[in-house]
Amino acid sequence: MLLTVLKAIGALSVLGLAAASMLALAARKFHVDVDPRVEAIASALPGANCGACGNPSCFSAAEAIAAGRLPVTACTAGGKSVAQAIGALMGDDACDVVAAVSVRHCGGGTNASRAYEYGGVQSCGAVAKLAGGALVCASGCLGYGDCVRACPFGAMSLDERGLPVIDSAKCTGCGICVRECPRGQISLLELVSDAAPVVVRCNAHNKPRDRKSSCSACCIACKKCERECPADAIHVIDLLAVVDYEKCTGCGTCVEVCPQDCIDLNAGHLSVTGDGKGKSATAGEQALAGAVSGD
Amino acid sequence: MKSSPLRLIIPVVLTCIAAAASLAATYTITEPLIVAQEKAAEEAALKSVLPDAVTFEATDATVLGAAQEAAGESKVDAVYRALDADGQTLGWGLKVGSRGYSGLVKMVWGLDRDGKVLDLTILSMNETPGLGTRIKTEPAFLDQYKALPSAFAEKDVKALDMISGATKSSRSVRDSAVAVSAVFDAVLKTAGEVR
Amino acid sequence: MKEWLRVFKNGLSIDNPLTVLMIGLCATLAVSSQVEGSLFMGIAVIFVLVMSNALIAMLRKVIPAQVRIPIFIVIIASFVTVVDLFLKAFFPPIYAVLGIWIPLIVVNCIILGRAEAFAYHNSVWLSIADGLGMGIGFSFVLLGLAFIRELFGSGKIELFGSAVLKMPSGYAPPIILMMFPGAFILFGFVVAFVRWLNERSTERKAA
Amino acid sequence: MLTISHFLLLFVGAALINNILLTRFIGLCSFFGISNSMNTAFGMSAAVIFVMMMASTTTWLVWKFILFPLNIGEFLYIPAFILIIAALVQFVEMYLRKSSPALYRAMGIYLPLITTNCAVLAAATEVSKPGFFKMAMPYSYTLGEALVYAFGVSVGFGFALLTFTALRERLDIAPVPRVLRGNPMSFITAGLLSLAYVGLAGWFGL
Repeated sequence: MLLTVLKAIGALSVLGLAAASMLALAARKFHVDVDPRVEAIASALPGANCGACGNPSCFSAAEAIAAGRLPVTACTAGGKSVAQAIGALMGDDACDVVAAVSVRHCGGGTNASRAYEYGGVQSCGAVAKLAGGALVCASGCLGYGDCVRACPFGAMSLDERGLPVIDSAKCTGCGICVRECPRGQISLLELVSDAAPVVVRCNAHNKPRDRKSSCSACCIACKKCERECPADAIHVIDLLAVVDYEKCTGCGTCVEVCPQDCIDLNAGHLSVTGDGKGKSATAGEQALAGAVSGD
Repeated sequence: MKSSPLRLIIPVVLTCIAAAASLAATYTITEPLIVAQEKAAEEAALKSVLPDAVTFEATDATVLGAAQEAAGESKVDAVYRALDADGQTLGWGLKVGSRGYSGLVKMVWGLDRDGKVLDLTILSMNETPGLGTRIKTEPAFLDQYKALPSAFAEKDVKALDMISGATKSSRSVRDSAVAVSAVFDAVLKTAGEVR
Repeated sequence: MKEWLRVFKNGLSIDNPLTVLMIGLCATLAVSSQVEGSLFMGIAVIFVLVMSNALIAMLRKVIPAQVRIPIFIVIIASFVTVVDLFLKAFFPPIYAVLGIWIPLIVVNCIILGRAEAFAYHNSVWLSIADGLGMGIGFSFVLLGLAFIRELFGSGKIELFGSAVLKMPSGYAPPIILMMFPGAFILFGFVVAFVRWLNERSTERKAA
Repeated sequence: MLTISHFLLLFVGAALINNILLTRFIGLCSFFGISNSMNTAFGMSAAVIFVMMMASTTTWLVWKFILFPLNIGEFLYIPAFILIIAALVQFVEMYLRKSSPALYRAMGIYLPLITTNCAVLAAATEVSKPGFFKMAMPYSYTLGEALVYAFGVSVGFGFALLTFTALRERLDIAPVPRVLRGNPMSFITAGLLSLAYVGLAGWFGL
């Protein structure tokens, strides 16, 4: 009886000794002298590995920043707070960062008429390959949520009209949704400064007459907003109303005056006097706008 | 690593020693029980196959080795000599494992002194329930093997029919039977003389 | 005592079946074809979980962080071997059914997970509560699924040799439920059902 | 007996016919966790192949030269083998981090997951302690066979994992009823996939 106990103790402790000493030896010999700053920066970064800064993971981005290959403001997703934290770590004061937010230039969804019934793979990428998408309008939002799935920060969700609503509090402007959207290159989704109060909910460039037939919420280039705007911040260029965010004061006259109601609030910002009534603004956006202004 | 390596190694080795000690202790307590359990199970299986045998004597290694040699593909786990009340060789108990549809089919065969199949049971198998298991649930199939003549040869076994839809499983029983006949001819017939 | 109950309850909480299903999958799936086997499996997991949690909590000050994984694993492995030997000695038929799945309790994600997440940072008393809660939660899910699988899969539930519950005689049991693929598919629907139940209760609460 | 066809049979048997994930259902802990994107699945499969080969050889040696001769293997094999696997995984992780950070970033992060992976422990034990799986013929492996078997099992693991990941990625964009989205659907797909693998049973008499 005693013999088996001794043999067992002997065998297992030899094994334990071998394993532990191997680990201790390895810990010493293979000690990777990780630059402490890299770990500090890595912990400052959001850690979503979203790839917006071009690195596969936040850890590799931290290494690049610590080595000076990337600027302190490399992490677009992190925005100002992360940039300042890294700036403090790296010693130089971080320059002021223009935080960007993604906005949707389409008010179509259920308003847009459909070219054909589509029952295939539920992804915008797939439907866009089929004769340019299921909508008559060639630049409208297809509504199958590729951008919603791609957003690493969960800032986007599809509303009842099938259009992506962007929660600018969570959106870090990493731009993945713009890349993911098959209509991204015609900037259906666009990165604008997070101070942008109003958004034109259309980005069609064909003749207004054709547009009317394809969607009831489109911009018909009537130039009313251009005439009414006190800060001369909105112009109809190439048959489409475009907002110049440097001059725009966010007074909201264009929102009220537009006959098609296709200019409305960029959710979460209410320097606009109006109650953010824009008909095409979704319930979500209004609720959000209301919540932000605290009324 | 700032802390000296010893500080890391000692706790691991201590845990190993404690674990080994406790396990060795439990093993020594449970080991006899396990062996007893296995023996009892084996005995029960042999009893069910050789009802009127009183004691079972495991044959020595040479016989087992020769049996395994003769059995070829199938695996002979054990060969027992069945003795009646006054110690005469009554017959043989063979534990044979052969490859079925998915894994091992273990059977116990009871032969009398001149090689007549007294009885056989399937100890354990892993065949697909409902299909392969029919070799056990349908008694007709096994009864055929009981009807085999004494000192049956391979051709007698091949003459028996199989269960359709469970060819692989029924072939395992047939392989087992062939192995038993081979072992009997090669080893047991000669060793069967009165002790 | 109140703290003890809080920890125990959250081990047992309603979302535990979902989490348990996702992490303790290896054994749950294989063993749940029999109620009797699952019963013993549940008890074994509870025993190993509670004992290893208690021992690790007792030694947590002594175990250096860099080598904690090997030490945890040796402790859990020794308790599992105790169970293995115990079953082999006293319940051979059960051992025949559970056989390979007992040693695999060692790598069962729940136990190492609880040891690392909870036992290494809390007092012995609370670790026992957590172990008990998690163990019973695990067995609760395991038995529930074994009940469904055995009843519908083989038409009757055998407990210690006697058929405790029988389906009406004309019932032709679909064997697939007894095989592994059936278990997977059944799991899928069970998880969906539990999720649907949760949603309905949250909706009713919200409305 | 040691002909090429014997090894090939052993490999195919371990990889496809008795695929450890989808016919023996061992190692599912990480199967659902890892299979959400292809590159994670690739990383995990590579790590499993690497670790399983090393673990199986070490356990085979420990069983042959330490546990079996002293015949204390019967009760010591669980702690001994799992200790070897844990130590090996941690050692490989440190070595990789030092020698090639790129490979570490691609494969290294999955290594701690492998310690709690049932497949590695099951394969390591079956290779060394014969009869661990009651189903297969109790059969003691030579070192060469052990290596081929471990390679087969890990390739089978990787193969099952990759097919399942591909299915699951495709599922994310398929029109699935709301309540079945996500986990329940992947359970059901795994069930159907394992039906396909179970169909392979009985080939070559394995």
